[in-house]
Amino acid sequence: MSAAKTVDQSALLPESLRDDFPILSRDILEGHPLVFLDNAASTQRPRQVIDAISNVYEHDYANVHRGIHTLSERSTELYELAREKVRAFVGAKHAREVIFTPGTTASINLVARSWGGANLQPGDEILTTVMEHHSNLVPWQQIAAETGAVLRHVPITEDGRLDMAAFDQLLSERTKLVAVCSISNTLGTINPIDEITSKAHAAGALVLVDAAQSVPHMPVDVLKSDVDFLAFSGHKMLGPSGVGILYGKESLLDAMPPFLGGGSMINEVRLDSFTPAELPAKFEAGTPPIAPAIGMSAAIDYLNHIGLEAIHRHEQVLTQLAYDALSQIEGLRILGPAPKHRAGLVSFAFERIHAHEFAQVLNDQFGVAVRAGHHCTQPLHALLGISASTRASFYFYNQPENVDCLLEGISAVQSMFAPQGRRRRRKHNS
Amino acid sequence: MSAAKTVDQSALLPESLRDDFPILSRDILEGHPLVFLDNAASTQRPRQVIDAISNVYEHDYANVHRGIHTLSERSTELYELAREKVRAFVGAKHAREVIFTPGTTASINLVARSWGGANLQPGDEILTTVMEHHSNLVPWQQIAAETGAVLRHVPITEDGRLDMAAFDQLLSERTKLVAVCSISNTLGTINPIDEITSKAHAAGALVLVDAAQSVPHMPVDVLKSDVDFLAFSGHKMLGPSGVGILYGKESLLDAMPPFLGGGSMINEVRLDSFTPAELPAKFEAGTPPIAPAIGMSAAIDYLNHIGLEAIHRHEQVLTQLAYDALSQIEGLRILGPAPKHRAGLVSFAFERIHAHEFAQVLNDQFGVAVRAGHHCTQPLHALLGISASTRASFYFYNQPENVDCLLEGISAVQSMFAPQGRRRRRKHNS
Amino acid sequence: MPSEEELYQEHVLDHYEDPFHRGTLESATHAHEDKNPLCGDVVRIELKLNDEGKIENLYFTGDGCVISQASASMLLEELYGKTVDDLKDFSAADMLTLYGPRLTPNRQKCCLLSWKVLQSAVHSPLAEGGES
Amino acid sequence: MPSEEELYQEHVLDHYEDPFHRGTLESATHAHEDKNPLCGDVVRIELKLNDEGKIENLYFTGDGCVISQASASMLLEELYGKTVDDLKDFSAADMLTLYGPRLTPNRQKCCLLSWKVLQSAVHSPLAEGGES
Ligand SMILES: Cc1ncc(COP(=O)(O)O)c(C=O)c1O
Ligand SMILES: Cc1ncc(COP(=O)(O)O)c(C=O)c1O
Repeated sequence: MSAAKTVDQSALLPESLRDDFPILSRDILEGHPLVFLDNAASTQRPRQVIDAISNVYEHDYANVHRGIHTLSERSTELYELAREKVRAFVGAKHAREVIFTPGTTASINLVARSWGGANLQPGDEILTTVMEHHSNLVPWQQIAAETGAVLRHVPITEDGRLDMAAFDQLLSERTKLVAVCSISNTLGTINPIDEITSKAHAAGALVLVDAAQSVPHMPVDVLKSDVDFLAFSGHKMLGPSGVGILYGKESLLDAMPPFLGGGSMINEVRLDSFTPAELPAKFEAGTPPIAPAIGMSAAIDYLNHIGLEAIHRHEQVLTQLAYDALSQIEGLRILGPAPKHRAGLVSFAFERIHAHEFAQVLNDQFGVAVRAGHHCTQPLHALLGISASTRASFYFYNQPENVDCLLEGISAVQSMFAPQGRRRRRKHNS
Repeated sequence: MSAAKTVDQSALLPESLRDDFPILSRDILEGHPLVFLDNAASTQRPRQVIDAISNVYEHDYANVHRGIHTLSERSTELYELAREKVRAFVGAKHAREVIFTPGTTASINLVARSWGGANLQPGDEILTTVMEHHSNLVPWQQIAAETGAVLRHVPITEDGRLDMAAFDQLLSERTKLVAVCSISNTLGTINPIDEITSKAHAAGALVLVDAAQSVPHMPVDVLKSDVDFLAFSGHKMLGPSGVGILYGKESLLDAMPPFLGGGSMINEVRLDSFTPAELPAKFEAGTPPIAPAIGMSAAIDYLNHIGLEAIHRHEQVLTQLAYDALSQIEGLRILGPAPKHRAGLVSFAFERIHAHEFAQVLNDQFGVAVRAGHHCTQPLHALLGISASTRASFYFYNQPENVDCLLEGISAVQSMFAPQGRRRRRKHNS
Repeated sequence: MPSEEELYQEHVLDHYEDPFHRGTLESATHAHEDKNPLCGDVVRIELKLNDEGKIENLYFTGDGCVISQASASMLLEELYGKTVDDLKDFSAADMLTLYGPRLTPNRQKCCLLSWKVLQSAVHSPLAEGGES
Repeated sequence: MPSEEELYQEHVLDHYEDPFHRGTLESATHAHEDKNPLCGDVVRIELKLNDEGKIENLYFTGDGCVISQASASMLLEELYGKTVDDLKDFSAADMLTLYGPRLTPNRQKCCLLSWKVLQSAVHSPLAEGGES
């Protein structure tokens, strides 16, 4: 029986949303419309976002800021409107707390180099976790090496949740910053950010949240959660590639030295010295990603129109469906916690069959796009004793039928690669 | 008489190229089609580039690298093809010497932090010039402050060319790097890059060329010019916003430590350490600007189709035209050298009328977009004894008639702001 | 373009050519100077406050575009003889209204420079015989 | 999808299930191991070279996807009894041809892992009684 038939339809978003996404109606395989389950890596774009990008180039484009002519005024206005949209979307107080960056990775590096470089002393501790994406590990390794600070890692529990008892023990007055993902891109685990910020603040530490996997999928409120820094990417939330966000509390950003140097981030430049600009320009050196930022604001409009609560609910249905079905498969190990603790993705490893086989056959024979590999979480994979996993990650345009396709494909892979006593044709007698 | 009528038509590119640019046919002012002379800040995009961006989102988009599924294979292929296009465009040996960055500013910062951080010692000298854009000054100020290296600046001659006699004197065995623009974005000066690299190399120094203003406008050959690092931006050469290039010689890039940390730039990550990836991934942390890079490759196709020699020749005609006419205007001071030493832009200052007035009136009454301000070259403006200038910068889609519009507008501004013995209505008797 | 939208209305140009109190004030008790680094506009305002917080006199010097200089003239004319409290009540929006023609965000910066300088100037007493 | 394009042709799966010389070689003179960090494929090749540069015997161990392991088996079978010069002449393109089904660039990396390891192995003599 199709698992898709059993779900609570009322929690689902209408399938008609798919019509907004041109790529979703293309056949990848003849007769197989695309089943795109690689959304944690990057999502697809609706017509509304693609058009927003074309529109700005066709009607409103010029370099932003300082320009007096009409096009520069227009693009500046659209660019700053995008900043305001992002502010409202994450619940920040001031638009100047929103910095446009090239992406999550760039945002985290900015904080590591600017805040970390100015504030970390030998022996200071940065507390991160074993489930972090490389982008929330390597920058801290780099700045720790530079400043003499020490990196500590919160372990996970048996079932793949953050070990909060260990967190409590690791957190100390030496901890200067906690760098943690809101949702693990491999385990799917939703971390208790509010609890983390309140404990970290009580210990005198700041909190940077790698929200690459949460901002696109569920409501976020930086004020309510009292987050100090929040990093995420446009391309994982329907937005164009080439733009991301760093949110930071004004007082923190104000006190930080500039990071990259160049046009826009300055107030006054002499041959030998400069004074930095005010926020947000201070952290936006050079021509910013103008059209990508404007496209991102169209993505936010689109997401707001659906509603982040509704998106989350929809994804919960798909996740439960996939989880339940995958749990039945012998030899298949689901990474991470039970559905109620996880967001819309499921990664798994199979005893004898490599993740590549799943990704390849699912693609070639079922038109299903999943990711195989370490998903930029090598330390987590090492900890779990595997070198790769297969990940199916959902977005609101996926439907229960897509999960059925996935399951059908997994069965096919299982039988295809089951030992069959094959013998190779002998070339040598050895 | 219209200046436009006097030019050598054979050196001009066909006006029909304008039809490729949707924005150029829009009226900014009723009845005044757009005369876009702010190309040094950022150019417009042809339909071919806009379509390339839409196309990738509609047909081929997924995150690049490592993905086994069809869309990821396709976007990876297009992304790497873009790298190869850039390689051929600048005449580099290997595609792995081409790093995609967010822009010129980011490219220069990468070299300053990675190469500079690893190689500069107290007392070492970085030789730059007084005509540099803030993006080729501030990053060197920052790394000099960090390493104890010293910044020196090549002055300019009376007529706004690089003072090569002074360059010879400033260059010494203490000089570790020469950071110089190939074309000044304010003076328009074309600098003698080949001479600079050969002298610098003889002195044991490397050369970074800020080619933001040259790559879009004239042929470049990094091998022939023996350039060590070359930085430029997609948005100044018909490409999307959000992407730029750092070219570096393989041996140099190989020896440099990574800059930003995160996904992609690693080979192996453990909780406490990482090993960097090979080139070019080593310097491309995080999800790169996928669609912008692919759009940039469409821009390169477009430019190659016209030919960079032809573009340069066309712009020379416009520049000569503008220069000759502006030279006739009393009280108007052209910044920078005679046409034969300059590229396609003309900046000027007027005795009694502020640059803002020119930009505003040219826009509001003539539909002409020019830039007013310091064009991110405050030290140069200070040196010239002015706080702002007006800049008209050309591209191949500008025609002699556009120069006529500019000249007409300038006349209008002159008479509009000429002293007329006006008296304000008295409110007070004081 | 309708004439009431013209950025450079007659009264703007009148102020530019025939400014109110352009110059320095010997008897100044307060002064402040600032610039708009993006375009190089500079305005300095010197003023004389009495003990009741009345702006007895005020003068400006500066350099920059028509909007920055004409708006300074208009502002000084408007606040001449008023009090520090009046100035506090005089918002950025009031300044833009006083100027007249509607301005794009970039040009608003030009128009608001003198307003910002004056707001700071009343809190910047000159040291006895010294400079602020 | 035409069967000749199938990535997992019968002969590939045959090699996967019934590999040529999977195991270790006691008498090995040379050995090398490498991995494809992006997907975790690992291959180690141990081989015995005689003084004339003939590959007298060779074995592989490893872990990874079908392509990485089956290709190792095919490569070893192909080079068994050949010389170091033959190996030098055996290009990456030859390896892809030997494998058979056309591979996308990403999967070529899987297929070429053992080829790279073997190219290095012949230059990696084992220390007397030691490890390489
Ligand atoms: C000479 C020069 N260098 C550097 C830059 C900075 O380029 P971007 O803003 O794209 O980083 C520019 C453009 O403004 C420029 O003209
Ligand atoms: C949890 C997490 N953090 C960081 C990143 C890095 O984002 P980007 O590649 O857009 O910089 C990702 C996406 O791969 C992610 O899933």
